Amino acid sequence: MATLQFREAILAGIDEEMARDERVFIMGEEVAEYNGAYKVTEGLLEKYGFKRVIDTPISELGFAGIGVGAAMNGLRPIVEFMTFNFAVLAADQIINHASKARYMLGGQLSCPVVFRGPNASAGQLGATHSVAYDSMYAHFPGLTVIYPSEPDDAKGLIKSAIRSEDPVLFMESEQMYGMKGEVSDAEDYIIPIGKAKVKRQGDDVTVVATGKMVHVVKQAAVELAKNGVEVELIDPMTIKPLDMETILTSVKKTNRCVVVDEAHPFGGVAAEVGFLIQREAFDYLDAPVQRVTLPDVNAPFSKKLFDLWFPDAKQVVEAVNAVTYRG
Amino acid sequence: MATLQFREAILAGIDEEMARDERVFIMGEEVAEYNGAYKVTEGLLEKYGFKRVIDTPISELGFAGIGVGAAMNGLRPIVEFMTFNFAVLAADQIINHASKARYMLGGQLSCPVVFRGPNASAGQLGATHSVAYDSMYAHFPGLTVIYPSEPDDAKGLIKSAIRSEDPVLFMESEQMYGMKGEVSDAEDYIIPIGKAKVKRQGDDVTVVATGKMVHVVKQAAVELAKNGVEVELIDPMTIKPLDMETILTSVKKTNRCVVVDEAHPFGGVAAEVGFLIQREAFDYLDAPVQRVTLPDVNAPFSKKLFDLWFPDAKQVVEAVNAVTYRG
Amino acid sequence: MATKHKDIIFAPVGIDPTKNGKATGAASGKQSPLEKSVDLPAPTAANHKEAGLSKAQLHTMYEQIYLQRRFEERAMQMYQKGKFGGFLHLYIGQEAVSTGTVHALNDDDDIITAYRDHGWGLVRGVTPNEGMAELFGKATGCSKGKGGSMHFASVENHFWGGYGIVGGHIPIGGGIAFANKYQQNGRVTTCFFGDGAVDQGALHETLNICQLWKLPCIFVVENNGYSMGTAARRHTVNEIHERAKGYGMKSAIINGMDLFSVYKEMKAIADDVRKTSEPWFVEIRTYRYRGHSMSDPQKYRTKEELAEYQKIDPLEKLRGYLLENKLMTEKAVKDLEAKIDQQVLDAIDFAEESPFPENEALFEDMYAGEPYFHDKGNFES
Amino acid sequence: MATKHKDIIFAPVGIDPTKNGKATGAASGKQSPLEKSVDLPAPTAANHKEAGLSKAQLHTMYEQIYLQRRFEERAMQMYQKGKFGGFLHLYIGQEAVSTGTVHALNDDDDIITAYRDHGWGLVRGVTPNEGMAELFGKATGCSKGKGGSMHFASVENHFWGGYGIVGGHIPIGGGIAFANKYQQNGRVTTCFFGDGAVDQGALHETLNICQLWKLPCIFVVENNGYSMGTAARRHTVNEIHERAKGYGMKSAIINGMDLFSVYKEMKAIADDVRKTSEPWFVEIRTYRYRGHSMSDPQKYRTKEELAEYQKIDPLEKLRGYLLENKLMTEKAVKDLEAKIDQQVLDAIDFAEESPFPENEALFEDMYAGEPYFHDKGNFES
Ligand SMILES: Cc1ncc(C[n+]2csc(CCOP(=O)(O)OP(=O)(O)O)c2C)c(N)n1
Ligand SMILES: Cc1ncc(C[n+]2csc(CCOP(=O)(O)OP(=O)(O)O)c2C)c(N)n1
Ligand SMILES: [Mg+2]
Ligand SMILES: [Mg+2]
Repeated sequence: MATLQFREAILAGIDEEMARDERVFIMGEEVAEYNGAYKVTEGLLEKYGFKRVIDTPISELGFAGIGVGAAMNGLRPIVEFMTFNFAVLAADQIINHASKARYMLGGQLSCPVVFRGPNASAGQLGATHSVAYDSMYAHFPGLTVIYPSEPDDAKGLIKSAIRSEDPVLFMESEQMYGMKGEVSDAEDYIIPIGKAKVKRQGDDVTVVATGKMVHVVKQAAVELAKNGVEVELIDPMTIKPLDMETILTSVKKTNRCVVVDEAHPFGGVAAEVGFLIQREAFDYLDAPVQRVTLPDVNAPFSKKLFDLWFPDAKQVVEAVNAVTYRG
Repeated sequence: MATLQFREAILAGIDEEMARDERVFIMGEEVAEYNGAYKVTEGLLEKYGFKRVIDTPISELGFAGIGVGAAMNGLRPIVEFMTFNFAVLAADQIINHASKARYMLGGQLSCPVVFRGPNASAGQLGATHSVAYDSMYAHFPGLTVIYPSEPDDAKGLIKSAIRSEDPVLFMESEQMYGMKGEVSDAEDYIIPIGKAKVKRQGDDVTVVATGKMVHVVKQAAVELAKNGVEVELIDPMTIKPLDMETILTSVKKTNRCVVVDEAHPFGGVAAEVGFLIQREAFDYLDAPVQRVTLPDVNAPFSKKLFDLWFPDAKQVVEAVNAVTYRG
Repeated sequence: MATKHKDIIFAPVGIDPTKNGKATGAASGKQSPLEKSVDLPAPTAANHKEAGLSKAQLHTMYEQIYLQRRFEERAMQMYQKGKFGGFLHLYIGQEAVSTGTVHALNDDDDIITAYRDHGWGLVRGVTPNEGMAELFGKATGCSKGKGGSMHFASVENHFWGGYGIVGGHIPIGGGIAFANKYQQNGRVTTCFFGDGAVDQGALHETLNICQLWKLPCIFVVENNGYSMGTAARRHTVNEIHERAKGYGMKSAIINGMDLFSVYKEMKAIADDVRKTSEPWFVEIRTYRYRGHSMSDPQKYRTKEELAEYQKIDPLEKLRGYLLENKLMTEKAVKDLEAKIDQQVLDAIDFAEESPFPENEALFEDMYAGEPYFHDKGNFES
Repeated sequence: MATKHKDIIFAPVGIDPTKNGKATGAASGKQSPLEKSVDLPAPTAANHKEAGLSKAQLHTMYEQIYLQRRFEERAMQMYQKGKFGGFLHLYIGQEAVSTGTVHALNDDDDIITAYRDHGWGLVRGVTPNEGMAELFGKATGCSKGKGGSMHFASVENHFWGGYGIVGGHIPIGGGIAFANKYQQNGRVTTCFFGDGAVDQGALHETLNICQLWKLPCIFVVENNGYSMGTAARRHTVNEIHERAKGYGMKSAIINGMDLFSVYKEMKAIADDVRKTSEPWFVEIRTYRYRGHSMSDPQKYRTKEELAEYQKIDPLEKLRGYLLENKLMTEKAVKDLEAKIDQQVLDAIDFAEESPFPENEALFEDMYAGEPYFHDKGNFES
């Protein structure tokens, strides 16, 4: 096991896939000569040259579409968005083209493109730089959405994403890029898309979380354990396909569930998971499923308001207290 | 009461507001000389002239942004998208600007713009012309989303939308434009945003639906009534603000609920409503909330596949049977 | 107030003088309604030899033009009979563009276009049977009935399909060219779109990137004078081909009613692209005879304008040319036409008799890899 | 394979010769790294009289330039001290653009810009106190601490703010101009953005519409040579001001390091817009001295390039001009500078001492009308 930063783990996965498959290339704003706005692509230019590591203009719609076309025509593009907030400009290519072209043409082509970059908030950047887009894209048929929380998962999953025959959105977190973790150094380490991991075992309550929220829940779990409440923490890792089986197995054991989601409440991952749990495990539930999300308010800049806005361990503890009828 | 087509009801509302307020204008592709791709703006050019009824190039991002800027600077734009599928190209203006500018600038400006046009499927138009976008936009703070199902509601609500001080998405249905209904001819007929209507009373099961789905449910309700199951049909009319109070009151009476939604399942309105019901009325539920949605598949062209794909009364009946533990 | 807004006009006004208001001051400018539609550049090849075409090629071209025309005329009848729904955008009048281009290109050069795609499909690998079956939504359609009129394609023949989001396929065309350059396979990509698509931001982004990266792609505006009901001069400024200037991109303007010109110019451009790997921006002026789709009252144009174009109809012109120059006998023309007529009738029978897709097909072709459908269980129950 | 891809380069390569590879064939072209950054057009006004500026105006201008400079230098210190987080994009070096422009415009003409907005705010209604407090995220900030560095604004003074989505505010600028024309209030809108934003589709759509509709708007590229770490020639083709050609739009190129030129040219252009209601596309060439934001290692440029610009620093130049031409005494300059120095220090104190927003503020300013927050109850519990 090597200790890698989150960004290094993603980089390692990309590097391995580029070495393995000449068709893989990466493009995006500042990915080449600048070595990546957040240094995820550091060193790739030097290693693979200007053909395969390509700086783009600030033309999200244009270069996303070039990625889609290149994928249709035999390549394996990795398209980096500086953040998924900017990918909103490319939404037409993701929603109307990458996810639909194959079906519309009756399977005549495929579109193995990876769109990746930081998702959700990165601190005091204000309203237009802080939104979680995983649930939005998960809504649309044909898109795979991955949102890992730890370096090891990130490495194994980015490799799967690049090998996928279909369009994948791979979401990262700017705030987690520097976070270190043990990463398997098994040769060609692959984590299959669509399998959740139980990140902590516990009998009292199931908590579901992805990305940064996994770490918020871990904090809360420590608190809760002090009071004798053992959290079972499930990290789906892939928002879509969503591994409801693992979640339901846990809920059927704990009979209680909280979903923690760094999105706004309306129709986010928490709503979907919560809905499915009540439908599939109704008779097992000892309390309604609760969720912890952002409020239905844009991201404020001010540190004080930001901290209020951002989901924290205290809110998780409260939600767990609610489903366990404590406190 | 006058009998109006759905399109005529919207037109009447727009017309009244344009007559009332010189700041109101309408722009979009083919709205002026062509009288509207679906004739919703018929006659407005003749009445209000080229200043206030404006044909745009096919530049959804550009003209949506011009609407946003004009709204900030004192006007009341109505921006027509030929369908909300094309508004994906303008998503940056809706999501990153219209809904956020006011907050980011600490309330220094407001953005009273109405984006409107047909939403969801319009028959055999294939994958890129058939998506329901109401839940997607409802996810984002600051956006009001209206999706009426009947001419009377449409008229009263479009007027409220135009008078709103904040950005509103007003969604229509191409397949319903010709549908006739009684429309109040009360002077200045206004329906407040955010209030659901009980469209049918019943004691056995609550069914929540908006837009076209209201009519699918009505059909199903007739079937069900034959078997002695009385549906209480709730039409929220505005997806956001969502009138959970009316829904919960009904569910607490019927103890069962089905949500019918012309969106794909993941994170759609049905997920949100279902989640909230289980959370707020857990002890009242005699069965888990069920939903009827599109499958997680793109819209097919072929009539046969399309009919399979589209939610129908039979599915609603089955879902009601499930929550009432029948058949 | 009432007086004031007489003076302000935003979008330029249309052709019907009774509705126009007075286009004065800021709103005036180019007012001739026919300006963009009729203002064809001169043909650049006086005869087929000058264009570099053989007699055999001319025969094939006539067959193709006739097929496109007849196929669509019949498709329209079928639509009116209610055989299928949705949109039906006819290419009739523009066939010289598809026909000339496809001959100017190598068979493995790539073509992508918008939703007005029947002609393109028929000249590039979609058989009449597959095309008609697609319109009917049958499993035997070129896109298995999943795409319909707007999504003809024959990817194995390098026709990447029709796309329904105006401008959406423009960057995809750039991406196809990108992959060709990356793979150094020498293929040239051609990306066709309407004058309406010129106003989409996607065009600008793609042109800049393709010029910057030297992608071997020809971007072609089929300027047929109208974007739905809006005359080109009412939706886009300047002459369209002049957009290239902003990017320092090579450009051309071609008479799209003249088959020989299209062939000759597109061949020269494709040769240049193959040699230099530099992109081009080309405006081909042409005209559509039918409405935008089937429900278009066509009040935005005059019968006279339409008639003017029909005088130089590419089908009639080629037929006349072939007969006058004794490149084909009257009988040979008749036989060919009869053969195609029958082929199209057979295609209708084929479409009629073909099965609709099986129910399972709803869930097929979504994924190239392992399929996943969220909450599918709920749907099946 | 390994040999092949040496030959293919997509994006033009950068300035560091050790990394460049060989830019040959298709990838070559303009290779001088300084081309876009340094290639300033000649100043168009030799002195303040030629520019049409009074002595009093010069004094105000100096005060404003000095304020912008000093404010940002201090802001940087505060950022480094950890007084606030997020991005901090400094305008230092570009102040002649904001200062010249704001004097060329009427006070009720409209200004909108991107996230590099401190200078614009300070010349158009944001007080140093309000600005510094905004950076600190305090309730007394110009945007109540909700926007931060990227969202300075003073809407009552017709400064519509800074916006963080590159290119996103360009159509909004067009919309402000639209409303001005609609209301016939004679106001001119100016919309500023960086060279990087030139590549966004929003620009193309907006230019076409504004030219078509004759909207009274000046679109100004502040070309400071770089989009983050990417030199202009590496992200955009051709000379930027030439983009106007594609739209037949009036255009200009201005030396943005020269205050007098900016003032004189922008005034002439604003006058033209006021008279004709026709839009302009203007490229002002300038330079930023600091990194893109605070974490930029700036490997993409040489110290020599930076030094070349600093030689013609607008602040130094104006100070020199004032002294040389005896328009201000050494003492008056010193006093003025001391006054501003103090004002900025006071602003820091003001920001420090100001309260953070109340918790309730989180839910304020979302709606102009009745507020609605989905599932707020859950959040409060
Ligand atoms: C993004 C988008 N906006 C609007 C439409 C609706 N629409 C379909 S075709 C069309 C006109 C396009 O005209 P043009 O590009 O000139 O092509 P033509 O129909 O003349 O071939 C419009 C507005 C669409 N399909 N996509
Ligand atoms: C749509 C979008 N894409 C990317 C970014 C990230 N980003 C912020 S500033 C910037 C560079 C812009 O450069 P330029 O327009 O030249 O302005 P300058 O910073 O030089 O003032 C980039 C890539 C963004 N904010 N928005
Ligand atoms: Mg056209
Ligand atoms: Mg710049």
